[in-house]
Amino acid sequence: MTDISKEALSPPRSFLSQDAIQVFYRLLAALLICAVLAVLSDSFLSLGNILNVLRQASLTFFIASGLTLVVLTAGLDLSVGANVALSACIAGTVIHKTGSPALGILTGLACGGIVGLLNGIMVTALRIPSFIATYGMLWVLNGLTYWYMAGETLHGFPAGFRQIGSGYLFGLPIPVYLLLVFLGIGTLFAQRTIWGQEIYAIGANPVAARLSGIPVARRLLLVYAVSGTMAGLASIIFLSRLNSAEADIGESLTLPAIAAVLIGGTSLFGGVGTVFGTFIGALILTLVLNGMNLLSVSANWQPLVTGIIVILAVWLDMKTRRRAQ
Amino acid sequence: MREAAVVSQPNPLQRIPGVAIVLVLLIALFSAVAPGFLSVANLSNVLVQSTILTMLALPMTLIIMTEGLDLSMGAVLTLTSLCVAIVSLATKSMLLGLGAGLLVGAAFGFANGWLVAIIGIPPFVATLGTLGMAQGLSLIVSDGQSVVGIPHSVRDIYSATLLGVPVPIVMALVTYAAFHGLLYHTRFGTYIFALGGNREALRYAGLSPNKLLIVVYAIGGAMAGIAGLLMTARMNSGHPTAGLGLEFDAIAAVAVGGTSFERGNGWLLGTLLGVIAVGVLRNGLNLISMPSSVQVASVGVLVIVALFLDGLRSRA
Amino acid sequence: DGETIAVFTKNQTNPFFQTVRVGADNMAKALNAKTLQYIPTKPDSIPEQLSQIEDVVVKKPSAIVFTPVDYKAMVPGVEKINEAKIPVVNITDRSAGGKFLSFVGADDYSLGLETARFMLKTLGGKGNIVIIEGVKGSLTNVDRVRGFNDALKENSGAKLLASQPGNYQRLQALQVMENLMQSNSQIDGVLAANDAMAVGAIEALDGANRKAQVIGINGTKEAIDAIKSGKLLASGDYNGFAQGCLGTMMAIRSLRNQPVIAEIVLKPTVITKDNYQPFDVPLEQRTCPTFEDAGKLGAK
Amino acid sequence: MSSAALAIEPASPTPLLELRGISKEFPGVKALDDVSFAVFPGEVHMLLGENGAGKSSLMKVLCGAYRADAGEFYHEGNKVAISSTADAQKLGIAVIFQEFSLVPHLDIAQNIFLGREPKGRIPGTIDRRKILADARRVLGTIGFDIDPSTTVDKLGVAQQQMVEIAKAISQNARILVMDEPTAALSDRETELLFALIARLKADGVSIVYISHRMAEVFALGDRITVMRDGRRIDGVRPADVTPDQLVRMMVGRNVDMTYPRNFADKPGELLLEVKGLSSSTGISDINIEVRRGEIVGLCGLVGSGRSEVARAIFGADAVTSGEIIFDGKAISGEPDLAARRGIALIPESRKSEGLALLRSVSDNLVVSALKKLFPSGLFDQRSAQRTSDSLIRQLRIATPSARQTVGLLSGGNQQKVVIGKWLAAGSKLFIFDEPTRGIDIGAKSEIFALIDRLVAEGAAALMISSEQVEICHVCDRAYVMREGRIAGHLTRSELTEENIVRLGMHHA
Ligand SMILES: Nc1ncnc2c1ncn2[C@@H]1O[C@H](COP(=O)(O)OP(=O)(O)OP(=O)(O)O)[C@@H](O)[C@H]1O
Ligand SMILES: Nc1ncnc2c1ncn2[C@@H]1O[C@H](COP(=O)(O)OP(=O)(O)OP(=O)(O)O)[C@@H](O)[C@H]1O
Ligand SMILES: O[C@@H]1[C@@H](O)[C@H](O)OC[C@H]1O
Ligand SMILES: [Mg+2]
Ligand SMILES: [Mg+2]
Repeated sequence: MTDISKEALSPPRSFLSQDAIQVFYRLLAALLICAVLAVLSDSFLSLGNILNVLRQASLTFFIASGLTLVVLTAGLDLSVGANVALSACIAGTVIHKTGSPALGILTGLACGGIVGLLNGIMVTALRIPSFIATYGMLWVLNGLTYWYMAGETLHGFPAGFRQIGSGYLFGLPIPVYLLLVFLGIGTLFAQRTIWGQEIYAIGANPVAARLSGIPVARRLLLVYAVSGTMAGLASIIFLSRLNSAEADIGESLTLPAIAAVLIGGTSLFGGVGTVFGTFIGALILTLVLNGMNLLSVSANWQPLVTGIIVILAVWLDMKTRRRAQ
Repeated sequence: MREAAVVSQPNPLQRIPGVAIVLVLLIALFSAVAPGFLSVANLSNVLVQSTILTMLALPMTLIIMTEGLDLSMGAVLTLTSLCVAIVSLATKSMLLGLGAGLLVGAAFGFANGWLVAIIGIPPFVATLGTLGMAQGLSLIVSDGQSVVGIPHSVRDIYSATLLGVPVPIVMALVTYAAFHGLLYHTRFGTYIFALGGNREALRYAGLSPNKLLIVVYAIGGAMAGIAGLLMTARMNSGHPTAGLGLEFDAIAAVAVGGTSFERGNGWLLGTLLGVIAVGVLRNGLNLISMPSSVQVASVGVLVIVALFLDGLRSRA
Repeated sequence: DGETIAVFTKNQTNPFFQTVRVGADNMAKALNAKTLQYIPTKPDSIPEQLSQIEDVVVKKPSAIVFTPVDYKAMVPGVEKINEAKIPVVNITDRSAGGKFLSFVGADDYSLGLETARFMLKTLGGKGNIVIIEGVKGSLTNVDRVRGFNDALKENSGAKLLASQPGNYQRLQALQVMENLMQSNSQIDGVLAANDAMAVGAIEALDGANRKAQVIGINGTKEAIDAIKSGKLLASGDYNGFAQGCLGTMMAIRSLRNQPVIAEIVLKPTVITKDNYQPFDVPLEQRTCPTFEDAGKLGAK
Repeated sequence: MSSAALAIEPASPTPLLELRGISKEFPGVKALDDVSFAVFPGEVHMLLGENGAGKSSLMKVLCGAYRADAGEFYHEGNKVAISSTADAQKLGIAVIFQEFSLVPHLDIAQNIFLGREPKGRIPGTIDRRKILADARRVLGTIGFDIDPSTTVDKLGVAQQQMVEIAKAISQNARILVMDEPTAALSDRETELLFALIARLKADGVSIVYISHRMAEVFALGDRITVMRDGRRIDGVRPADVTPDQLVRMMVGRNVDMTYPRNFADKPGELLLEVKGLSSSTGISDINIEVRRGEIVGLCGLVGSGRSEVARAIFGADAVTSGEIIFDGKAISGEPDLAARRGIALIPESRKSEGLALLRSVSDNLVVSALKKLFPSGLFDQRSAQRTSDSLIRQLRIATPSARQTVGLLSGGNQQKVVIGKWLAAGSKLFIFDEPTRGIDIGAKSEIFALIDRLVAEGAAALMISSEQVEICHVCDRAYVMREGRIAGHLTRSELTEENIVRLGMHHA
């Protein structure tokens, strides 16, 4: 009797979960945008452009995938962009000084991870709301990076290292492979591990999660550290793709990453969302910019169009969610 | 956390957020080390510089109390500032400019409220979207250019004094008084607490939470309009990037001031102190010529320390 | 001796302004004065620079060397400085108003024009061209892009395919370039409004295994390196170092009642494979021009 | 069909309010199926039924919070529409909800008069003096002595319940609906409430009263309506039925209400030993022992600190001094450690502390057993569902499926989910804080049978309950608390309601 877990009696039922349905609708939205762009622009559907879109989406995705976990716990990490900048600058310096890309990559990941861990400590041990803790962190990191770089640019990295961001393997850009790998890992982690389940539970009700015996603080530390490490990974991709880094590269990365998470259907209130959704969110954002470039839409219109797309995407999501219930 | 069974009267000291302590410390520190910090001219500078942010942070407090957020405020301020510039340039009238700014600001605020309340889009997303739209419209109406040549009556708003007090400070004080009265002494203010604290309670009381929410966001937009006038007056021109990012400053000031992001607990005076603390910090560091990278980090440290102190005391 | 010069620049992130600051420090040291650097914590923030002006007016430095984050929006700030009777030199972006004892800058229009002309000459006056613009509405961008376009008009064989924003940002320029390559199978030339964007565009071209001539503006270290290695065709020399030196020099000279030059607009130099050597010197090792040089450097 | 509602005729022939043929369907659940229901002036009408029978749903339809799919409303014989809470208010209907509808950061007065604030002189403002005076008056009528300018977040559960009551009373309603009003009240407050009900009744106010406590049904009720599975089963008078008959009507089968226990002859080995425990929440010098095979009660008045003892043992509140020895080893730390070592806490507030309301029943049921069910660390949704399905059956949780969102279950079924999640975890010591709050009689006896089996198999339980009858029935022995300390210990033979009250009361 005490061991109900062993009494697995009823037959398994197959079903499409709510999450799967949402992801499906979101994919549909992305395809719709693709269809519109394909009609408007001849070059859109070329293989080259599609790979191009995927590669561009990958950078946003790397940052946004870690962020998704944070948002699933009802937190936010506003420091991801600043983290990318600092990690890139430090990793770049290490590669310049030691000539070893491997060491540089490790440093970049470690730097990102440590920043994430510090965020986690502020949120758990110091009990500062994540929004504020990471906003404070954002400025501390900016200050550090500005001081460290003193207005310089790091540039010129070994060709081998640069393959990570710009190279191809069997006709596909390497970042696209990385994207697939991390999409897989992220999805497996969130959906198919008990840690993932615990993260959802924490987001849905942190008090209940703690009283259910979940080590909330440890899981939060993990989640912020992962988010930081993914920012570190993004910094490496950035570095090797752009062959250079400077202090201000992070500023323009944060809001798109958050937007990707939200367009992807992850709720800021925690407990709801998927990593795959975030991938599609990143894809939609990238498609929109790609489309505007292809169609030579004036720069003035770009923020307006992006803003409308963000609202439309989330609105569509909610419509379908209601119907699906 | 957990409610205690025994009713304890709130200790007034406990309500002082960490920022009040930090503010006092900062003032003491800079009085000692920064020559000229305590001069009337300098203090008046700090206050005048804080007025625009005050006008955003006060309505932001109300919005955050409804468990909402307005990320579009900086961009809307930018747009309204441009509207003030363009309309006052065309009509030679400061008041028409202000009217245009107010109208556009309130329209955006209304749109935010509509998206959040009626359409049901989470505030963060809705206002992230309108942020893009306001920013885009700013670029479109100005074609990315500054708008100059506006009438002197606009610029005078920023530099004039009333009984020796700079007009922006007067405006900020009036705004504060209005918000204080609104939140703590009117029915509407009571409902704002309920919007964040227990929306169902409002519904059962026969009130429409949606309408109330729209009004709260619209107030935010309208205040961005008034702040837009000050911004234009301050720059004596309109500029398509002038206010970008100010929303985060406002949110930080609100949080530092002790307003929580959950369950409708807000404190207006704390917000004011938060705004001033940021102002004092920047000013003081400038006066002692702190390297700029330290200044960058210091704002982050301020935010973290103030919230940390808050957390410490709420646990005690 | 011992004057304090407050130096205002736009941000801490753009390498260009670092060269300005180093130049200013260099000159101040040489003349036995000292500098105080004022930089907005948020890059290019208008309200913050206005506040910094208000703060500095209280502090009353001997003189100010001033780059407005926006040439129009900062006019009321300049007027405050004027009211406080602090002598001020304008550098880099020419302020739309206020009284300055001197202006030191480069001519963005000519820079755009000359670098674009150089590229078109290399291309034989024809080809498919794209422009990657900087931040909309900034003075430097408006003038540079105007220069680019005027050069294109001089060459009827050149065709402008697109003019898209990269906001002076490397990543944005890279992605814009990647996207433009999709819709345009043949791109012969890229006119980027600064070096960071030019280098971003080069990375995009490399990534797609395509070739095009690229030019940038500023003459930063990475641009010089790229010119050396043949990836970048040319960069317009914006010479922040000299701007910083000369701005500070004029401020100090006026304090010492020495004659100043009211306007120095540095002659546009197009840095290419053939003339990069003098620019290939680390910042710290550069020396400020003398007052005598100043007259020669300026176009006016 | 409508005539069925009038099966038993009260004194006045025209009902004050009548609902006819009400149906309400939620996805997968027919919450109300052609229900008719009538309230007559000045009566106390008891509404009974199992968890999930549709009682709360019916009341929500009645007060306009839910809109019925089908059905009609008659007010004093006239057809009316109730499509919003405002409509209901106009008809003089006020409700004390099962879920609290208070605003935490407003004071008691503002909460009581939310939406009906007395106007101040300046338009839009509130007459502060009047609102406080009015509130004081209302609080006086229910005998609740508290400063109305206290903010609600400072109040305990019982006090909040009293404010809810004051709020409903202040509307001068003609029909007052109370959905399990005493679930969170102590005896003293319950008595106050009963006196109030008597007074209201005398004034001609009708009261609809939902409760799972049999004693209340017979003490208060003039008429009884029983519901089962969304349908109205019958209407009776208390005088005409026995408790057993009522239960059979509710549950559709016989239920043993004496909660039989198989008391062990001699207690097992020591499982939990609490020595001189004090915590940051105000309990001090607590000494408690629990042996395997025992159910130990923890009694006392509301506010005596029972929950705090439970939380401290579980690691949820910081321990300031003392020792907790579990299964031979000292334990100190966060709840996850306690849970890993085999302690389970069924907390007092299911909504805020027990459940992730937006997640599924299945997610909630397995959350504490993840490590146990999936030792590899890899989670499998199907096997989690199988475990949940079996728990759902055992605890008779009324839900369309394991995938239902738990927040959509009825109150009592939610409580069952909270208990269920610790069954899956295979814990050794179960700390129950008000485990049967809001649970129907059938389920209650099932839960006690379950606890009995658990301890018979070598587990142990520490049980907090405000229902002293329950403690007396099921516990081997009990500790009684007073003002944050253990005031005494009662063995099985000493365990009577009298003794509990005597020990728990403040000394004069
Ligand atoms: N909003 C809703 N959405 C979906 N199902 C609901 C909703 N509200 C109630 N239900 C379902 O309707 C049924 C009746 O619920 P109701 O709350 O009326 O039960 P109850 O009789 O009050 O039970 P309890 O004694 O446990 O409070 C339950 O199965 C419940 O899960
Ligand atoms: N008379 C008193 N004086 C001071 N503190 C008290 C008094 N009575 C109780 N407390 C404190 O109030 C808190 C009691 O909280 P709580 O209401 O949860 O207790 P409980 O016994 O679990 O009651 P409940 O049945 O409501 O759960 C404890 O911190 C306790 O120490
Ligand atoms: O690239 C620089 C640009 O960012 C700034 O605005 O002006 C100087 C330029 O060279
Ligand atoms: Mg119910
Ligand atoms: Mg309790």
